[in-house]
Amino acid sequence: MDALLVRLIILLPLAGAILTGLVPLFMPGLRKNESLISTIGTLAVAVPFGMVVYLFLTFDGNAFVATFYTWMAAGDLSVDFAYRIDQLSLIMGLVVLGVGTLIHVYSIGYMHGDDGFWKFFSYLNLFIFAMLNLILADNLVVLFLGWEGVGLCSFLLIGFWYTDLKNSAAANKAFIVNRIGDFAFLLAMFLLFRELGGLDFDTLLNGVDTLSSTTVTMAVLLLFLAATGKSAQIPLFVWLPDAMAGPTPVSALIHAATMVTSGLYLLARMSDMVLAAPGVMVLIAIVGALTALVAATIAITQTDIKRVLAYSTVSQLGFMFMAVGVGAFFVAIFHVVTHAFFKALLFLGSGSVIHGMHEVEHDLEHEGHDTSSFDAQDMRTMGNLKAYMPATHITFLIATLAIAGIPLLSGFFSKDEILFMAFQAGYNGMPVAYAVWAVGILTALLTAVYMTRAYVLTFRGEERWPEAPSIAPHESPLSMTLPLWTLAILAIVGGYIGLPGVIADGDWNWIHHYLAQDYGGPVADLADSAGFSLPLALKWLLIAIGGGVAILGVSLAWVAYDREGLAFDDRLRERLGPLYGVWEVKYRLDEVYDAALVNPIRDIMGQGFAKADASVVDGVVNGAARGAAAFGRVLGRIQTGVIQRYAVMMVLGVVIVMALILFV
Amino acid sequence: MIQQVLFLFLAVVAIGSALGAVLARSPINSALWMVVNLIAVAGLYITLNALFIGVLQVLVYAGAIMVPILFVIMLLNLGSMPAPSEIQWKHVVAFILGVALLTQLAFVLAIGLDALPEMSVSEEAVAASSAREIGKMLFTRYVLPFEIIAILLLAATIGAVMFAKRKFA
Amino acid sequence: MELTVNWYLALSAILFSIGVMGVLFRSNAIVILLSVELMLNAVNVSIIALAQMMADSTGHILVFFVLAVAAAEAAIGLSLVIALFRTKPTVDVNEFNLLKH
Amino acid sequence: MDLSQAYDAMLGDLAGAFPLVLLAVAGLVIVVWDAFRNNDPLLPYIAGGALAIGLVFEGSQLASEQTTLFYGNIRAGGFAAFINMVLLGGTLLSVVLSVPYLRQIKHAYGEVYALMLFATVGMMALATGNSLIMLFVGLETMSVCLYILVGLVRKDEGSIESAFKYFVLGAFATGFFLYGIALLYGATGTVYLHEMQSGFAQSGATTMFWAGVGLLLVGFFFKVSAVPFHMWTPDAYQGAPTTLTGYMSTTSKAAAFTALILVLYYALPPERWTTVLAVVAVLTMVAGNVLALAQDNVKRMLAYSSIAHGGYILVGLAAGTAAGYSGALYYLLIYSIMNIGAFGVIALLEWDGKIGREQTMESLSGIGTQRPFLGLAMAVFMFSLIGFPPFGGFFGKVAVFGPAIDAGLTWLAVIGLLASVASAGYYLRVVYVFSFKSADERPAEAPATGTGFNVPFSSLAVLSLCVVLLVVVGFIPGLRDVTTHYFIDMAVAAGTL
Repeated sequence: MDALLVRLIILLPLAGAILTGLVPLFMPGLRKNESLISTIGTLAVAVPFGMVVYLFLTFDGNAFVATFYTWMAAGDLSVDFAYRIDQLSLIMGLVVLGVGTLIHVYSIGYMHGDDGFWKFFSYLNLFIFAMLNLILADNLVVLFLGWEGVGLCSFLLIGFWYTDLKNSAAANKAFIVNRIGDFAFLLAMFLLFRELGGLDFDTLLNGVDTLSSTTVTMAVLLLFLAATGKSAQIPLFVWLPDAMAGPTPVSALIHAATMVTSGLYLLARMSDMVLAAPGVMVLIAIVGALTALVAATIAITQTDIKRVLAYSTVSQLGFMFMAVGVGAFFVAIFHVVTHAFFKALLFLGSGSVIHGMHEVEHDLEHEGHDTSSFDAQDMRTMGNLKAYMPATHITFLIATLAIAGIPLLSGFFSKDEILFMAFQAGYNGMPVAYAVWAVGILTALLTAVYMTRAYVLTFRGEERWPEAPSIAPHESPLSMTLPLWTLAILAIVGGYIGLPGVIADGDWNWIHHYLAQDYGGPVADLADSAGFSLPLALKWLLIAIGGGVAILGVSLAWVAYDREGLAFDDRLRERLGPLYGVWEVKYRLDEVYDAALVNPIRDIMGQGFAKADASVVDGVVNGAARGAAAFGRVLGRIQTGVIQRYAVMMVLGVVIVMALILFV
Repeated sequence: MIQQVLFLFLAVVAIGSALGAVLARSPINSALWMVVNLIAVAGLYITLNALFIGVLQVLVYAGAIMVPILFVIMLLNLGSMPAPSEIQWKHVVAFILGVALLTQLAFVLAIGLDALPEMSVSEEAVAASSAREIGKMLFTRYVLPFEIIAILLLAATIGAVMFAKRKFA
Repeated sequence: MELTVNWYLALSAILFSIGVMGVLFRSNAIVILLSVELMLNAVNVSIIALAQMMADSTGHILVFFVLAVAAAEAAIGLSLVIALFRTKPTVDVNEFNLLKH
Repeated sequence: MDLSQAYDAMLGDLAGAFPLVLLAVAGLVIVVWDAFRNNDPLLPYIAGGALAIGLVFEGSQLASEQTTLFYGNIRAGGFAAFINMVLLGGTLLSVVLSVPYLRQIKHAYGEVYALMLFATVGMMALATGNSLIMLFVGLETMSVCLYILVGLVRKDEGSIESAFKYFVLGAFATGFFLYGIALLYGATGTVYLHEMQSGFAQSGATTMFWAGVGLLLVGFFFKVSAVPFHMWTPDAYQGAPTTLTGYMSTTSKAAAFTALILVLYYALPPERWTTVLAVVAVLTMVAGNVLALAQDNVKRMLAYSSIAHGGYILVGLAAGTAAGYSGALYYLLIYSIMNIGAFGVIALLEWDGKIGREQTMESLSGIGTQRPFLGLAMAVFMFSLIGFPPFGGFFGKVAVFGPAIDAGLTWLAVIGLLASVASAGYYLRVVYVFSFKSADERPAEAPATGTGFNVPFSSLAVLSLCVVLLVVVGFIPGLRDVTTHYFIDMAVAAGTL
C-alpha cells in the first residue's frame, strides 16, 4: 500500500507534465484551454500532496524503502530505482508539495492569458517530479538525477519568456554555473563509490567509519562545492539574482522555496559524513556567514523588488549553511521549512504587486504615455499600494516581519535557533563560531532593515507612478490571494514546530526530536549539543539579543523610510560613502570574475573576441566561453583546408605516438 | 653472393626510382619512375623466391594500376608543375617530420630485429609461397575476406563511374 | 655479409619514408596518389620478407589483398581527380581549400 | 585440407554470419535492379528490409555464446551480435532518414543504398573481425564506400573537395595502418588477434611489436578522428550530404572503436598503450570542444563535437579494464542515437544539397518555434550530448569516466568532466538559437533559410524513436549489463578467445 503510494507520488507529477506538455504540443487546439490544463497540472501536485500527508500521519518511525526496479547491476555497481520514506524526506515532501500546490494555484491567475500557459504548467510539473526524485531518493544516483532534473527545469523556466534576450542569457548563466557544482557532485559520487562500493545511503553512512579522513574530507568538500552551486553560495551565487528573469511563481517555487535548498538537503542527508570532516565544517560555516552578510548588504541597495528578494534568499541560505557548519543540521532543515513559507509568500506578494503595476503600465500606455522606461518591478515607481491591494499588503507585511525575525513569528524561531547553535558551538570549543554568531547578528539586523525598506517603499508613502491616483492598480484575483493568505498563516505559525530549548528544556522542539538521530530520525546531531551546556540566563540573553536586533532594525527602517521615503537611500549613500558604493555595485563580483578569469584569457587570445556573439551568456560564464571560443578560433587556423597541412599534422601525430609507445 | 649483388642492385634501383617518382616535375615522369620502382620491387620478390607475388606485382600494379594513371595524366593534359621559387616553412617542417619518422623506423629495425633469424629461404618457404598454396588458402581459410574484397572492388567501380561520368542519373 | 631479412625491412622503411615525404611535399594530386601507392608497395616488401622468413603463406595472402585495395584506391582517387579537375582546372591540392576553419 | 570438406563446414559458417551475407546479397540485388530500373523508389525498401531482418537476427543472437566463424576470421554471437545491432540499427535509421532528404536534394540514386549496405558489410567485418587481415579488408571496404558517399553531391565543389581530402588522408592513414599490421605479423608470426599475445611472448621481438602497435593505433586514431588525426573530419562531415554525415559519424566510428577494443583486449598485453591513449584522449577532448565553441556553421560544430565524443570514449579505453571496454561499447550505442538524431534534424532544415555546407547557426534563429517538434527533438539531442541526466548521454559518460577513475586515471576523468562542462557552451547555444531567438533575428546576409521541407512521417518516426530511446535508454534495466559480461575474464582472454 505504502509502496504503491510512493509510486503514485513520484509518477503523478510526471504524468501531469506529459499531459500538459506533450499533448498540447501535438494538439495545438488544446493550448488555449486554460481551465483543463490548470486542473490537470494542479491536481498532479495536489493529489501527491494529500498522499504525503497520509504517509506523514501514518508514519511509524521506521524508515522504509520502496524499490521500483533494479536499474543497473554492472559488476560491483548495483543501483536501484529506490525511494526512501523517512522523517527527513517526509518533511521535505510536505514542503515541496504543499508550497508547490499553492504556487500552482497562484499560477492559474498569474499566467492567465500567456501564450505558453500549457508549457508553463508542464515545466512546473516536471520540476515537481524532479524535485521529488531529489528528496525521496534512496541513493546518490537517483538523487543526482533529480538534482540535474531540477537544474534543467530551472533553465527552462528562467528562460521562459525567451523573447527577452536577457532572460535567455540568465538561463544559460544559471545552467552553466550549476554545471560546475554538478561536476563536483559527480566526482564525489565516483570517489565514494570507489571507496565504499555502493551509493545507497545505508552503505554510505554506515561506511563512514571505514574511510580514511582524507577521503571523507575530499568527499564532503566536493559535496559542499556541489551545494554551493545549487544553493547559491559564495563563490557560485552570481546566477541566482539573474535567475529572477523568470516568471514570479518560478522565483517563488524554485529559486526561493525548494530547489535552492536542495544543497542543504544533500548535506543534511549526508550529515553523518559531514560530521566526520570537521575542517570542512569550519569552511562551511565561514562561507555561509560571509554569503549571508554580503548578500544582505547588497540587498539594501537594490531597487528592483525581485532582486531584493533574490539577495535576501541568498542571505537566508547563508544562514542555513551557518547552521550546517556548526553541526546543527536539523536547524538548517527547520529554517528551510520556515523560509519556504515566508519567502514564497514574499515572492508571490511581489508577483501580485508586479501584476498590479503591469496593469498601471498598460493603462498608461492606453493614455498615450511613453512607457518604454517604465519598470513594473522598480520600487521607485511604487508606493502606497496598501490602499489599492489590501490583501497583498497585509500578507506581505506578515512575511516581512517573519523574515525580519520579529518574535513569535516563524522566522524568529528558526533564525534564533541558528544563532543560538552557532553561539553554543563557540562555547563548546569552536572559536570561529563566535565570529559566525556575530556576523549572524549583524546580518539579522541588516535583514530587518532591508526587508522593512522594501515593504515601506512598496506599500507606504505616496504613489510615485505617473498619473496617480487616477490610474491605479487593483487587487489580484482570488486564485492569487488565496495562496497568499494560506502562506501567511503558515508564516505565522510555522515556527511553533521548533520552540527554543529554554522552553521545557527543549522537549517542545518537535522538529529536533523528529529529525535528529538521537531521537530516531536520519539527521545527525552533534553529540555534545544534546546537553545544552549553556547557562539558562545566557540562553535567555541570546534570545533577547536576537529578538532585539530584529525589532530595532524594523523600527529604525520603518521610521526612516516612512518619513523620508526614497530620499533616505541618498542619505545612506552619503553617510556610508564608499561602503555603500561597494554594496551598490554588488562588490563588483561579476567584474572581478571578469578581470580574474575572462580578461586574461581574452588578452592572450587577442583578436577575434569582439566578433563573438555577445548575447549568449554574460559575465563570468560568457567570458570563459568566449575566451575558449577565441582559443578555438586560434586553433582553427591550423584547419587551413589544405590537405598537406593536414598530412603534416598526421605525421606529427605518428611521430608522437611512436615516441610515446617506444620510449615512455 | 649473387643474391647479395642482386639485392643491392635492385634496392638501389628501387630507391632511386622512388626518389625519381617523388621528385620529378612532370607527372608523366613521376608515373614512369613509379613503374620502374614497381618492377624493381617485383624483382626483389623474386630474390625472395616469392614468384607468384612477383608476377602478380607486375600484372596488377605495373599493368592494371599504372596504365589508368598514365591515361588520366594524358587525359587531363597535365604539364610540369612550376619549380618552387623559395623554400617554405611547411616544407622544412615536413622534412623534419619525415626524417623523424625514418629515424624511428630505423630505431625499430636496429633494436628490434635482433631476435629475428637470418634470412634463408627454406624449401618450406618456397612451398608456402607457391600459387597452389596461396590459392588453397584464399579459397578456404581466407574465403571471407576474399569475398569482401570482391564487394570492395564493386563499390570502387561504382564510385569511379559515379565521379568520373559527366552526367550521372 | 649474410643477406638477412633486415636488409629487406630496411629497404622497405626507406621506401615508405620516401612515400610519406612525397605526400607531404608534392602538391600535385596525381603525384600524391602515386606516393600513397609507393607507401603500400613498400609495406608489401616487408610483409613478403617476413612471410618468407617464417615460411608462412599468410603474408602472401595479405599482400594479395593489399594489391586489390591499392587497385580500388587508385580507381577512386583517379575518378576524384577527374571530378575535381572539372570544378577547377587544376590538380594543385593547395587550390582546394573551400572547407576550412 | 580437403576442399570439399572445407566447403561443407563453410555452409554452417554462412548461416552464422547471416546478416553479413544478407547485406552483401541485398546490395548486389540493388545494383543489378538499379541497372534495369534506374533509381527505382523500391530500392531503399530492399535495403531497409535486409537491415531489419539482420537486426532481428542479431537480436536473437544477443544472448548466445561468442564463437568464431570462417576459420577464426570473424566473430559471431554475444559481443559481435551487440555491435552488429548498433551498426545495423544505425544504418537502418540513416537509410530511413536519407530517403526523403536525398530526394529533396535531387540525389536519390539507387546506388547510394547499395553503397550504404556495402559500407555496413565492411563495418561489420571490421567490428567483428578476429584477424588483422579481416580488420584491414573491413576497414578498407568501409572507407572506400564512405569516400564515395561523401562526394555524392558532385555538382557542388565543396562536396567533391571534401571527398578528395577524406580519400587522400584516408589512404595515407591506411599506409601506416598496414605498416603496423606488417610489423605485428613479423613480431608475432600470426595475424589472429587471440594468438598474438602468445606469439609475442615466443618471438620476443619487443621493439618491433610495439612499433607495430603504435602504427596500428595510428590507423585507428584516424578512423575515430582522434586529435591530431582529426583534421579531415570537419571538412568531410561538412561536405557530405547531411544524413550520410550522421551515418558516417556514428557507425564508422562505432566499428573502428570496436575493432580497437578487440585489438586492445585480445591482442595486446596491457602496458605502454595506456599513456598513449590517455594523451590522445586529452588532446581530443580539449581540441574537439574548444574548436566546436568557435564554430558558427552548424554541421561543422557537430563535426567537432563528434571528435570530442571520440575523446570521451578513448577515456574508457585508456582505463584498460573490462568495465572501461564495456562502458565504451555502451557509449557508442548512445552516441550513435544522439548523433544520427542531431544530424537528422539538421538535414530536415535544408532544402538543397549546398545549404548544409553554408548554414550558420544564426540563420536558423527561431526555427524551434516555427517547427516545435524539431526544436524539441534538437533540444533533447543537445542536452543528451552535453551529458545531462536523465538523457542517455549522461549514462554513457558515467560508463566511461567511472572505470577510468577506478583504474587510477582520476585526472583524465576530471579533464573529461571539465570538457563536457565546457561543451554545454556550444550545445546550449543551439538550443538557445533554435528556441529562444525569434526568426526576425536572422542575419540579413545569411542564406535565406526557409523552414525546411515538409517532414515526412518516416523521418518524424525516426526522430521520435531517437528521442524516446535517449529518454529511456538509461533506465532500461539490464541494458548496461549486456556489454559487461563480454569482457569478464581478462586473464584467459589471450589464447582462448
